[in-house]
Amino acid sequence: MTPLLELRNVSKAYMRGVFGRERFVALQGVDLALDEARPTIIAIAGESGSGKSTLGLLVLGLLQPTEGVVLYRGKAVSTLRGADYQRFRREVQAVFQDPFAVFNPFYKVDHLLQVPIEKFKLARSRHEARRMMEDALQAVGLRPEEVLGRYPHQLSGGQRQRIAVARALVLKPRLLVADEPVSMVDASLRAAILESLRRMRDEHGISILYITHDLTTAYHVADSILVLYAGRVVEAGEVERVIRAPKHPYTQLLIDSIPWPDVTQPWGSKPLAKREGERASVGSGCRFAPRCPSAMPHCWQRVPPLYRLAPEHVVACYLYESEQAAQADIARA
Amino acid sequence: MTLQESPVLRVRDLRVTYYTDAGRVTAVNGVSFDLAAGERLGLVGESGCGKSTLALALMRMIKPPGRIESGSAVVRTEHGEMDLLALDEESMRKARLSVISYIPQGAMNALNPVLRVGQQMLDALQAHAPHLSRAEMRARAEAALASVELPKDVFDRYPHELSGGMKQRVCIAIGILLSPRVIIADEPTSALDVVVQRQVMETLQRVQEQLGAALILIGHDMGLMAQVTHRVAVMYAGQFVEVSPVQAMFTQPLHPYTQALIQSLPRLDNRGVFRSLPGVAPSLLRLPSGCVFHPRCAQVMEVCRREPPPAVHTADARFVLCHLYGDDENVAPRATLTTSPQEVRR
Amino acid sequence: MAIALDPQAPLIAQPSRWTLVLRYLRRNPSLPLGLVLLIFLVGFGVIGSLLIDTSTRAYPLAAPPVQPPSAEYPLGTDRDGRDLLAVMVRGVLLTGAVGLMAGTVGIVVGTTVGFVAGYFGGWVDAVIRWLTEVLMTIPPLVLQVIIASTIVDKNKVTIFTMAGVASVLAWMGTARMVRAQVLSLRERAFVNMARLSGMSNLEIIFRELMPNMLPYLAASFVGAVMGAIGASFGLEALGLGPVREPTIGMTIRWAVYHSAIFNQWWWWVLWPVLALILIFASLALINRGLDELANPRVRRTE
Amino acid sequence: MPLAYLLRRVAFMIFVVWSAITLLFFLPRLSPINPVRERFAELQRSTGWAPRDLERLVKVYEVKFGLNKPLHEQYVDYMSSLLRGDLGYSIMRYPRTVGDLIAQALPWTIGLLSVTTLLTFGIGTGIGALAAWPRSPQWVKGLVTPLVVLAAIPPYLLGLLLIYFIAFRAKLLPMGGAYTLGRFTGPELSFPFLLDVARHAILPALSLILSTVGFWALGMRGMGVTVQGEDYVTFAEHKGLSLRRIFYAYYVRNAILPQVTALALAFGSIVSSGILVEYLYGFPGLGSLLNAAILANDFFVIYGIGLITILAVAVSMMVVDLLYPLLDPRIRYTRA
Amino acid sequence: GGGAAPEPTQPEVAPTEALEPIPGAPSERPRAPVNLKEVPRNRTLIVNYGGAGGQYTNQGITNPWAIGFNHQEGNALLWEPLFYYSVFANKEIPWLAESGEYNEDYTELTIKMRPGAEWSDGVPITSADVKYTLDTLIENDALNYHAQVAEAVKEVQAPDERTVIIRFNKPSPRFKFEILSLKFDTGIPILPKHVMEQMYDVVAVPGDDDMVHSGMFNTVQTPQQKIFDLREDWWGFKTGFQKKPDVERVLMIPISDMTTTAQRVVNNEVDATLDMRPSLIRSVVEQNPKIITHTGRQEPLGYVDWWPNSLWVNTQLPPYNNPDVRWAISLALDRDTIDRFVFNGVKLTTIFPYPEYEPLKPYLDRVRPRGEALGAGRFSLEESAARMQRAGFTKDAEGFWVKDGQRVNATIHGFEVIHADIAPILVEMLRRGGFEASVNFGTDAFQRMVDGQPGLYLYGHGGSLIDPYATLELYHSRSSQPTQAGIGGSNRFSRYNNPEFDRVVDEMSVIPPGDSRLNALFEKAMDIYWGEMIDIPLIQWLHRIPYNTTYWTNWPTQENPYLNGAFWHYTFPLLVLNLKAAA
Ligand SMILES: Nc1ncnc2c1ncn2[C@@H]1O[C@H](COP(=O)(O)OP(=O)(O)OP(=O)(O)O)[C@@H](O)[C@H]1O
Ligand SMILES: Nc1ncnc2c1ncn2[C@@H]1O[C@H](COP(=O)(O)OP(=O)(O)OP(=O)(O)O)[C@@H](O)[C@H]1O
Ligand SMILES: [Mg+2]
Ligand SMILES: [Mg+2]
Repeated sequence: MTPLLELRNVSKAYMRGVFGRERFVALQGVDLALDEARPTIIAIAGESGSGKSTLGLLVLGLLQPTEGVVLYRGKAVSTLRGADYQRFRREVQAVFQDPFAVFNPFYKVDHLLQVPIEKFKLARSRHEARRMMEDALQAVGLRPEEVLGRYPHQLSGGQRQRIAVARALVLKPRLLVADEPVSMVDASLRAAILESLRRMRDEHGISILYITHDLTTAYHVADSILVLYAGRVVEAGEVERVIRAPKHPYTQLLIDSIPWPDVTQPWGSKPLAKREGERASVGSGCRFAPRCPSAMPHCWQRVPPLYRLAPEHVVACYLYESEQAAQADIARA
Repeated sequence: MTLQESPVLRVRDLRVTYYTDAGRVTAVNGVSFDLAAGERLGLVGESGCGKSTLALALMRMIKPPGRIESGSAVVRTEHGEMDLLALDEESMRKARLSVISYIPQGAMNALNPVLRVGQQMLDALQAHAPHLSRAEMRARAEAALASVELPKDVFDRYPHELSGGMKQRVCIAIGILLSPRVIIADEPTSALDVVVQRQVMETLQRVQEQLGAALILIGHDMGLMAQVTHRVAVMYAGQFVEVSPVQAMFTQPLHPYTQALIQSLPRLDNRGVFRSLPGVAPSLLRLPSGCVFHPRCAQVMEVCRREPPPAVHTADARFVLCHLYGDDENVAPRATLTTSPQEVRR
Repeated sequence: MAIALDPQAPLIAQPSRWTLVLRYLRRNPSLPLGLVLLIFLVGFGVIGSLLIDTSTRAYPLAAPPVQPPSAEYPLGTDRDGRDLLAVMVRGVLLTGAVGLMAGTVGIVVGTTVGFVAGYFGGWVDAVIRWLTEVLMTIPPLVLQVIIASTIVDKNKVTIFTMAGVASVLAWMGTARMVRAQVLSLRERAFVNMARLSGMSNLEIIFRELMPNMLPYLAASFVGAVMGAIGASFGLEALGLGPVREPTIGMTIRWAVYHSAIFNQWWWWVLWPVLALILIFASLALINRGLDELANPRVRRTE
Repeated sequence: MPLAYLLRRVAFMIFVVWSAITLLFFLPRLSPINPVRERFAELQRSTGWAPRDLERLVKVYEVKFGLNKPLHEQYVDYMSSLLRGDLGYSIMRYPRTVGDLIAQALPWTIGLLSVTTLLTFGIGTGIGALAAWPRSPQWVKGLVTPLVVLAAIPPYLLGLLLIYFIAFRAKLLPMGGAYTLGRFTGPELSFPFLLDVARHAILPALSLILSTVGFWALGMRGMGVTVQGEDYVTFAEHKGLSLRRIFYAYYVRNAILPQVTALALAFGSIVSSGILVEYLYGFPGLGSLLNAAILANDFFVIYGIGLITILAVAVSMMVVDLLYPLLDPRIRYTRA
Repeated sequence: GGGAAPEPTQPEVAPTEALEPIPGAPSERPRAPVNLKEVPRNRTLIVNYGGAGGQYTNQGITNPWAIGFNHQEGNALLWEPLFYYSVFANKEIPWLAESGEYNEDYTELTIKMRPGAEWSDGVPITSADVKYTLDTLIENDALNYHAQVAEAVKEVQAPDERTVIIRFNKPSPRFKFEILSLKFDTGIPILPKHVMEQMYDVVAVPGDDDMVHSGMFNTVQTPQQKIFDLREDWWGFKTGFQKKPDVERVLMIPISDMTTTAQRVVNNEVDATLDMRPSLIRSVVEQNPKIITHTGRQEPLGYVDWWPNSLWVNTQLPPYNNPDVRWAISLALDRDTIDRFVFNGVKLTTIFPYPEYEPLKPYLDRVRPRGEALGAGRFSLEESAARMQRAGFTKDAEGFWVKDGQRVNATIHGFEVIHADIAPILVEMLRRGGFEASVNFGTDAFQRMVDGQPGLYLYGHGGSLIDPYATLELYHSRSSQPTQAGIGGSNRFSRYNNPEFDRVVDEMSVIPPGDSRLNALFEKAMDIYWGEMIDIPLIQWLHRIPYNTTYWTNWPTQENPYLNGAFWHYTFPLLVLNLKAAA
């Protein structure tokens, strides 16, 4: 059966520089598949600039891949027309990373919720629409009468972010791209919001691409995780395995660097390598090589393929060359 | 942790109000605290409780319809003391970035899209250290970029060519550019991955320690607070409800809100369990009577509904705003703590 | 786990719509001022037309020539014996109409075209860009003169045809600017958000992007109206306007022809100039008063 | 700059120029006016020049100007002579060539109008920016309205008023012309001459400035308002930058972008924008020439000036397009 | 200087070589500034005149035969005729000719040339130049006066250097006056044979500043100004024919705007200028006591020009082909109102297509009662309505005349610069009379008149000065063309066609002015003119020219009427010779 969402060898290059001369590859050869029958929360983790948001935009059809194809229900997103397109729009939603920019400064914040309700005819009456908005706002811990009717610049960052999440709750899509949805709310609310995301999956069968660099929350809310480094998947798999026993040196570094809310636990045991000019020096090899404590000579020559360590765990590192080489595709496993 | 005798920043009874269509929003409601040189103070609290407003008030950057209603914020510099809230415009301008700097929340839009990153850094240097030569300025800017782990070429890039995290780091680099006495970092790392977070925080710490500057770290990430700060102030509805040394905060939170916060932290050992505080923060437009937290408080008492809680300063230099702790400085907590005290190593 | 709202939390009443409008006007006094001026002008024209028989008094031979203002002719008369009060009543309406028609056409066409070009890009953009650039490169006066001169029967030249000619070229500047703005606006995240919310391209253009350009559009509109009035003056100066109609432009034209300034018939120059000043002042004030609507961030304290 | 883009843009410009010239060629020919006959008629009226068989003469001259040929042949002729740089003969001043007439008028127009356009742009944009700048004093904020109101007065009338009060009554400046006639027989490169020209240029320049500065101010104010309150402006304040620097680099710099486009256009259209003022002050520029050509239905001069304007606008628009990404790095050539 | 730079002779340009560069055609590249001598202001006559859009468009076209030559913008100072004629002095002033005598039956004219006259390059002016001038006019059909001269002249002989004999095809009693004398805007100057013969095409060579000429000035011309400097070596001074005038320089500057021009006059920047509207001249006179006019400082502040204006009618175009309609229009016009509104109460309306000049007065006085009896110049809306009804018109709901569902298109075509003061008044009066009138001042007004598209147009009559023939000739059917076919020659807009009228005119053509046989013929012609209302006579044209006496005196005035004051006429040199520098 066709997966809900499928990414086949997707790459994205940006043109950079004033004259668009510099080609910058933000994402390279990513494969991914999501089944509708098995609603999943996939965490996309990685350092900043590793291409997480780019991946999200590609899934949303807001960017066109330079290579490869993004399929929604078996059809390439870029070619969707008419009813298919409407359906795609309705079913694939997002919480964007920057809660400041998603608001049109001209409108009061209500606009963000009103429009989809109106466009997707989610409510039969204005009263009902209002009701839905209020419910969703309350679900993310906002007081409707306090935030509605205000302009975005009059709200705090966390308030705005929560409105964006509330919007997703109203819409109940099939697939939600949540790009750092809770980066600006406090711990207690964060728990509550993540809880409601998880309930979306459980109660409404919504799959979620949870883009974050906060591995603790990823660990708590996601089923599986995809770790990106410089535009490439370095490790992916079931969240329990990856977080508990990270295999890729970068994932290990990441997990090691989590600031645990525990004064007794020191922050990071591994040293941080300098990254000065790293990109330039990589050439054709593994992008992490310059920082990798266990880099080997051939790491600099060729990009390591994905090796399958377990049915639900792949890693792109020559350290595991001995293991069975997997087809670079976790989805078709 | 060595705290010097006289604080580098002394804030007293700071009040900020926004005059909105719906009414007056008292975003900062009588906040007082001291900050020692070299100290790192965490500032946590529910979103919208007034953290950024407090920071902006210290920067004197509250814009209409907001207004600083009262208070003082005295900074001690080598040239003596100055009350930020009483300075004239020009002196305040000079004080910004060189005496007190602010790394904004949502750094995404804080950079001018049409100027190169480097230029925006040079601008800052030009404004405060015009005696430097161009080469020196450039060297300093590049050093600052390097200290936040940004490659050199960022200097010549435009903001839109950077990822969110990179932009945030640029803002941090700008914030430490002039070695200020007080650095306010408003969720500086919320957009950063943990590795970079660590790097950035280490940098911030390093710079701050070198300068002997005080750091106010605003954020939600209790983990970060635990790892970075000396003291944590918990803010609720415009007020400081608790200020405690970080160990004490995590091991023996006093205020019921703090307790709830600590409890909702995710742990590695109980995956998939979310614990959060029920209810919604009060509207700053109409604060509840008595203690602002009472509607959500698990240990609410009759007095809480009626009377505002007393400010309690405990012997171990903690501060709490709660009826549970009497009004005498030396009174021991009346209530039992939900987490049992632990031995703290720091 | 739901986050329940505290039932005891007091409800906050949003002020009513009218209160908000009133507060807005109080914060932005130039808006009501501009509106009052505009209403005054329209009222002057409309009520004036009811009280005075402009169909004769605004035309020659209705009064003795060159009378300074007096009780009988409150604004005086001109050399051809028009009663200037009647002329102003009719002129304000006619010129206002020409300006508004041409300005509106210009801004509507310009905005639409600019948005379409900027938003859709591709060949639509290419064609529009070609068309606007071509039309923009040709000196407007030349085009207008040529167009106007092809209207053979000058009897048929009405203020409508004049407004038409004036508006033919009023839209390109707006179109180009709007396009440039759209190019930068459409990269904003809220456009993506709107698309996710099921908005069609057209809706994104009109509901998301357009409002953000209001200050520019308002300025553009004021500019377009002025431009149109200016263009109509140009046509009238070349004898390509409705020569007999007492528009403000023709009135000034006649005053200039008869050297009213030099002859010190000040009233003949003063009133039309005053009328123009009031028209534009009201537009400029309204434009200014809309700032806050366009960019809520500029809002000042109560 | 990618060569491919540059070439594309140049090709587009040439295409635009060609289209505009074509349009300009055909439009006047759609009008029922026969310029030769109108020219002769005008000669008759003004001088009593009166050959008996006018119609035959009209035919002869139509042949001389090529106006007797089918339209498409005229078009081919015209285009091919254009390519040779030959603008043909002026009808109203036959046997003078259009090229000569333009060569004579162009320096005046460039001198007067480029200076005033720049001045107006500077003043208008400056005032507009200040008017939208929250920290400006109240009176500066209110300055735009009177400027707009000034723009409301038709330039022609404004010019007359200036002449009347400043030149005629106060006798401060000359009433018109480009230099003191009789004192100088023609343009020369000498200090007294330049000084004289400058004195003569003040009033026309002033009328132009006063009647257009409001538009610039209005446009800039509009953009300034939208930039206001952007986070980067706020952050610049956080950085403690001087107000001056914030004003220029973070506020004006961002708000001015659309104005730059407008400036390019204004440069292109200086000929037609100056037409009335040049005419009123008897300033010997392209505007006066164009005015005369329009009055005389002199196709070929209109084409010639049209061509200059078309080239000017097309080139300046191209330059703006090419430079815009430098001003606004967010816009990239690849999508232009 | 000197005309010695002959253009190489070139073959005639074939019409097919259109737009090819003309060999030897002038170039107008900016020249090095000419260093002229300093002339003090009180020796400089500054006149503000002409141009288009504030600059001259014909500077350097000094060849009188070149297309675009305009004698009005100063070039009259360069060229000389055989005779001048001053209408106010009512006398012929022999110039290059010493005398010119007709034979008995006006078929032969013998001209004696003035000895000592020479061209600016020193070549003597002889009978050969006159013969050349006339012969070329006969041969070259691109030239002004070609038709008139070719029709009249059989042969020109120059038996010796000083004698010219012109033989005519039929009696031509007016040839000397109409063609060979310069007055107002008519007549021909004599051109230098030796220079003209070198030109490859006499209508294409502009001449430029160094054109060889005979007049007493040299010129330097730019689009901004035309400078004329007195020639010390002019033949008239050398021979003692004329005394050196006080005027050493004439500076002519183009008009951009009449009000500004008025201000220049008031400020003494300018000594004289184009004629002005009534109120403007009054303001000018009021604002500077040094300024006078033909009538001093009293109304009407001007003199009658030779150009009375009518509301011309296209007599071929329905409904204007019906004399009743033409009469109805005339009856709907209230001449008193025109005088009051347009002319500040000065009576300028007329029933004649003639200027009321001294030589014409006897003729006009003779027919005046006939015109008045017929109702010319009368204002009566009832009579007008009666005429319209007789023509089959009825009034519609809005009070406009209609016939067959068609209103009368009474758009008046005219020229804004000169008719904008009267046209709106006429329109209003016509509308009151039931004609749907408006104005058309389009740039193509002239073209439309030429094409005969409009029914009504305002224009003058460049006709009679000394006897009634010339004006009547304007209505001769030989200049009448069918509508759409354009028109004939100068000032001929009439499309009137009446064999009986033609016969009268033809008969007059061979009778010399002053002959009493003209009287009866004139009466007959005017009976037809008024009876048919060929055009609707409206106003005498007044030249209200301000003369500034700050620097110059002895302007031609009522008291001293040696000339008409229009310096733009061919008689400009006569004015210059008479002006006296103010003390
Ligand atoms: N429009 C663009 N033009 C050029 N480069 C871009 C553009 N958008 C993103 N990039 C670059 O692509 C890379 C990936 O960006 P992306 O926004 O996907 O990162 P991210 O993983 O979401 O980072 P963060 O966690 O900081 O948000 C970055 O290096 C960024 O600089
Ligand atoms: N310009 C403004 N006008 C009106 N109200 C405002 C304005 N700015 C902030 N507020 C209100 O003031 C309160 C405090 O806002 P502030 O930005 O200080 O919160 P915060 O603690 O920083 O929250 P977060 O953690 O989400 O950033 C909020 O309720 C907010 O809605
Ligand atoms: Mg991102
Ligand atoms: Mg905040």
